[in-house]
Amino acid sequence: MATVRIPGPLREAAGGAELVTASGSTLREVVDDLERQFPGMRERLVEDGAVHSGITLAIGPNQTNDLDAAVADEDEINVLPAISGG
Amino acid sequence: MDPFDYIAPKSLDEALAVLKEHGDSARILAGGTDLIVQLRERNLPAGVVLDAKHVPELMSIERNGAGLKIGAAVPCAEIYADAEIAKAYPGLIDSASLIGGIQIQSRASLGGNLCNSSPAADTIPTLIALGATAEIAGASGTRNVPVEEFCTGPGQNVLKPGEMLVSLTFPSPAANSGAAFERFIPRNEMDIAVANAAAAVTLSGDGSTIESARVAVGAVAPTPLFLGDAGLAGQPANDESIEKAASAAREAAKPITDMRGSEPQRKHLAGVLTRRVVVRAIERAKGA
Amino acid sequence: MATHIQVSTRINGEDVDFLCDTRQSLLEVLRDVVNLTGAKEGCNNGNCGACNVMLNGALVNSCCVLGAEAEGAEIVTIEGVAQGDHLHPLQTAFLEEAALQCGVCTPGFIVAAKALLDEEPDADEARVRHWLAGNLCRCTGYDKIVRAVLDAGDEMRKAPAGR
Amino acid sequence: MAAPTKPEYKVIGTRPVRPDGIDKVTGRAQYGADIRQARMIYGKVLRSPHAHANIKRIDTSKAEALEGVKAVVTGADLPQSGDRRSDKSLNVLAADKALYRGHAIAAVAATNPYIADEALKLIEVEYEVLPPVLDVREAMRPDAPVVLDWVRTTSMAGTGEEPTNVAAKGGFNFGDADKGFEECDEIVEGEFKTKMVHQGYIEPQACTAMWNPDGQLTVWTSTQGSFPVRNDTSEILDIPISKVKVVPTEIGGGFGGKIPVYIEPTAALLSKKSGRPVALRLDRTNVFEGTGPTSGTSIKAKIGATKDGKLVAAYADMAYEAGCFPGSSVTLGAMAMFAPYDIEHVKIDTYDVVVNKPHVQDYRAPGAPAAGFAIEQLVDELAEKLHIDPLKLKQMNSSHEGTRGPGGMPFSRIGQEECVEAAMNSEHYKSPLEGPNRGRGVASGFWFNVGLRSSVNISVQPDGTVNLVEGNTDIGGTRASLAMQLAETLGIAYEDVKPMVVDTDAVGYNDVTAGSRTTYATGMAVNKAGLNLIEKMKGLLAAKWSAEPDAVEFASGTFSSGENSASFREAAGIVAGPADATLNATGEVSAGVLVGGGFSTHIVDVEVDPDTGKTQILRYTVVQDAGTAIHPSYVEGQMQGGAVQGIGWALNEEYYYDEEGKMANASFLDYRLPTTLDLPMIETVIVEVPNPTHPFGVRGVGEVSIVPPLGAIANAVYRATGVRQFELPMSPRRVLETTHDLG
Repeated sequence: MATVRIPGPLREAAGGAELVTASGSTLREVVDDLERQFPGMRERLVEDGAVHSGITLAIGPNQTNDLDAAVADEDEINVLPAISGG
Repeated sequence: MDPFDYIAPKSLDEALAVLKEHGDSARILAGGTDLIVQLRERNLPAGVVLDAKHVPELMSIERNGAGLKIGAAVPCAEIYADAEIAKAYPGLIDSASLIGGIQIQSRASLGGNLCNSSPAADTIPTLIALGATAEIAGASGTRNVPVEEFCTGPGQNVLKPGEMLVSLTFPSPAANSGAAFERFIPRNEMDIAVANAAAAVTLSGDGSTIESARVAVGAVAPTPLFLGDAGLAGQPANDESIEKAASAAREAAKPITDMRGSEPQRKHLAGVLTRRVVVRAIERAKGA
Repeated sequence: MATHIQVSTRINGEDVDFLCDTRQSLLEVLRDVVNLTGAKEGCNNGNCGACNVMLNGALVNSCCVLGAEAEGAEIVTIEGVAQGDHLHPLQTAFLEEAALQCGVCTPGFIVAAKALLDEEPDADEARVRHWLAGNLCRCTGYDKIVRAVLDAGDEMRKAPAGR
Repeated sequence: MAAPTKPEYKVIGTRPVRPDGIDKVTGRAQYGADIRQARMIYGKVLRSPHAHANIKRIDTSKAEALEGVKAVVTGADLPQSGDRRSDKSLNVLAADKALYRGHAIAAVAATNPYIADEALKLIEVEYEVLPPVLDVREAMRPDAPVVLDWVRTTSMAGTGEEPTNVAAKGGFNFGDADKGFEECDEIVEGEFKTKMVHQGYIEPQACTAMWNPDGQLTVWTSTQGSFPVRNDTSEILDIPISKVKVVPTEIGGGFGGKIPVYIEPTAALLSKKSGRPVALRLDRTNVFEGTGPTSGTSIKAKIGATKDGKLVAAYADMAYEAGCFPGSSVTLGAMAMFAPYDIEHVKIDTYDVVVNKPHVQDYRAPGAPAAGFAIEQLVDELAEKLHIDPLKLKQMNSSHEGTRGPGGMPFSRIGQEECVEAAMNSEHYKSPLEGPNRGRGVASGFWFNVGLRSSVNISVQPDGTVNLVEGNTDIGGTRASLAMQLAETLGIAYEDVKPMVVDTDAVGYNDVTAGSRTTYATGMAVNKAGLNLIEKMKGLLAAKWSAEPDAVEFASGTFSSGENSASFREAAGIVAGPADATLNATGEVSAGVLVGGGFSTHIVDVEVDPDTGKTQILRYTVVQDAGTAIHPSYVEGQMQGGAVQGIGWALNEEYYYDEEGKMANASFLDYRLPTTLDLPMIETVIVEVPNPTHPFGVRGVGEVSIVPPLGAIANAVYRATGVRQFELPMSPRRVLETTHDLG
């Protein structure tokens, strides 16, 4: 089970928890599991089949907006605000 | 930028004839570092641009027993490269070597700086302190105007349509005299002065007393400001006298706040710079 | 009114005649009439030095000179600094010292620095910094530019023929 | 902690001359304004004189009637689907509202620039002037005039109901900041403000567009991203992407400011209407008023530590101006702010705020310098209060591998500790600073590596040299740094690689040259292409040598199998033959959005004139982790250039607005970039802690060097004067007014 760190504004939807666990071998499956645990979470994270334009996801130290990116059990997943520019 | 005619007369008479014909619509081009930018950025109206750099009187440097005469369009770089001028008029060199970068100094002239009549001009306080006189030619002959009376407002001066500045004449420096100029800018080069000041002093033979002085400050009023002797004449050449002159400069300053400086900052700097230039002028008078 | 003027001049050692609008600056003439685009427009009011050329032996901002003023003049631009395929020591030093990043200010710096070193190949750091204060560079922080000019000065003192 | 030893490289770490160097020292290199096309005409843009105004009417008929005018366009010529055009499109040409002074309203193309200027004067625009919103905190007030009536506050929690200038609220929350502050023995806080500043690239934006009758559009332009320009132009003009070819010219500086399109769609429309190639070039005032600078900011911050110097808790409230459309770098600023430090309890609130100024753009480490100005002064104040050397305090609290970094994800191997240690051991820091009115300041800073997408093609030439085709425009020597990585990969000489930057039709997609990513991410693509080529050659050699494919090895530039061995060049001859140049390979990379991280610590000595408030930089040292320095000269150049931009920002640069929202200093005369005479040599110390996410350990080096100077100089000015500086720039005027009672 990967660990997901829930940012402040989404904690209410996650029952107030900062850290939750979710299963899945890709980000998409992790999001699916989060939705099972906390209904309504998916629409905060995904829109039109892609990562929501308001956020960015990170697996360990690496940010990625690829929902098919592989997730391992020991990974920590962070939900970040969207990044403009760079 | 509206179209204009370019004319490069070869003599003063020819130049005056062009001015007579075109009156107000003629613009005199010396180094161009102000004029060309103003034509471009402010759409300054011009029917004719008269290039003054082929008129011998405006491009020559003459010396005689009475003093020094510098043509109005002689570039600053030529002035400060002149070893004799550098020795006799170090205050002038302070100014001429500060205008813009090297690229500007190779074109910009004392006459152009004076005729542009900016309150913050880098040479005008020095010209005033050195007692320079402006020689103005027009259809009805030539007249001479002390530089302190030349500017009448920001970008305004005593030149009438049909007239042009020909040269600036400096009296020979007296024995035991010295002059200095300093400006304050945020960077170390390339800026317009937040404030500036120039002083010329003549000391008694033993160096103890200031016999006469001329002080001017810039960028603190609509025109460069002549402070007369700033209370220095007849006073001992000491810190107390200098501080009084600085105080006089602060009092006389009536600056505005804009993107280059604030009113209180400029008043304060008028005092600081006056103190500094009087100190250096005294040092130079003493031969230091 | 004559809005255009015929001008005869010498640029980089060659006679050049051109017809220009009296409003055109020397920079515009070089770039748009004569097609020498090495001099660049950075500010168009004499505050960046990217348009530097030599006019009758003096370093000028060509944006603050009228094209008409070039009549009878001798002009040297960045295109005239190298002799054939032989780079000027300044050009070599700029390459070896990595004294350029984007390179758009480089022509102005090389023309300006050449004007200094031709007269004073022994110019020290303070002199070089003072001389180049009218040339803006936003990429390098000037460190490597100043070093390159000092190195080129060394080179020119060693081999004056290289000028 | 000693930096890990790096492998022996042959090319990496040397200092060759850049491939484009000769063209750039002889004046031959072609920049944006150097493009010449047959029958080319000249475009000019009419700009709003008002910061905020409704546009009631535009009449272009007189301009169109002027002899020599070939085309006139307004916002009405841009396609619209839905309620309104996109922000990008509205920024290119306004619709019914001018949102900042300098906002493009209309454009003309004429046979010469003077006629184009005259035509602009003939365009009649009727404005209804509205009160401008110019200050970030003022704009947040509920009673402030609303700049864009469609903006609602968005956040992860949802979208607001009321029209507002606060376009987004966000932030981070780790641990429990309230509880953390209770554990602190010493807490310091302050409110810091910075003004809008510009990237200040020396080359103004310039493009040439040619719209052919077959609908094919070609745009030559000076840009950091030819592919993004292609995409944006196609989107704004609503034409197929395949109809747009962008040819990148050489680029005269960007620093983030040459990413968006400002003029390309307009030039394209003018070309379409006139049937002629149209050159559209900005002047310097246009650049200041009409392109995107970086945000003015207001940051309230607080940090606390135990009495033995452990940083425990931090809080920041950060409001950044977005300019006239949403989208500032406040989130990046928030992520960078506390990154150099290992702090358990952190809370940050962020606000993205719309004001009547140009829409902000990235500027070197966007968002981070302003954050650094705040945090680095607070850390310095803590060090003073706790009687701990400021670098020692940094050392005690440095982030390291595993520290929860920006946004919460843990850092991989990073070099903050090594940088601080190198700064402490530097000759500069060990030399005492003496004399009156002088002070020394230090500061650290963090910036990301942006990964994103890159693709390159390589092909072997008949003589065994290799052409490298890439799509990232070269702003600061990346042709060299990429060629060096390919040479290293292939075991050949740097001189045997010929890199070239090509147009958008000629290579696969590449993201912008920005975000410290080109040497890093395109370097990864180059390395992959090289490895792919080697694999191909192994197979071909195996056939020639009658060996099994996996029996051919490649090491140190030599292929070998049993008795047979060949250098790269020999191998190329064997497998391809002298006349055959079909041997080629590609490399692609899609790296994470934000990956790895670069740290830097700066030391500065200043002297402040007590009479005038003017600060002189006496000595400056930049210590930075480059991972692996590919071309050390260009790494140093990035360190020095960023530091000097930071010095300019700290001391003199600002958008100086009047009450009507006009920038009063929109020229290089009064927008004061540092000159040679304002600076000493900039000393550099390159630290190399290899980046585990890159095959050669590269970290991007382009940006972090601008982060520490603001705080470092503020700390030095404090030590020189005894007065803390809470606002930028620390101009002579501000320092004088904060250190003197001027009555």
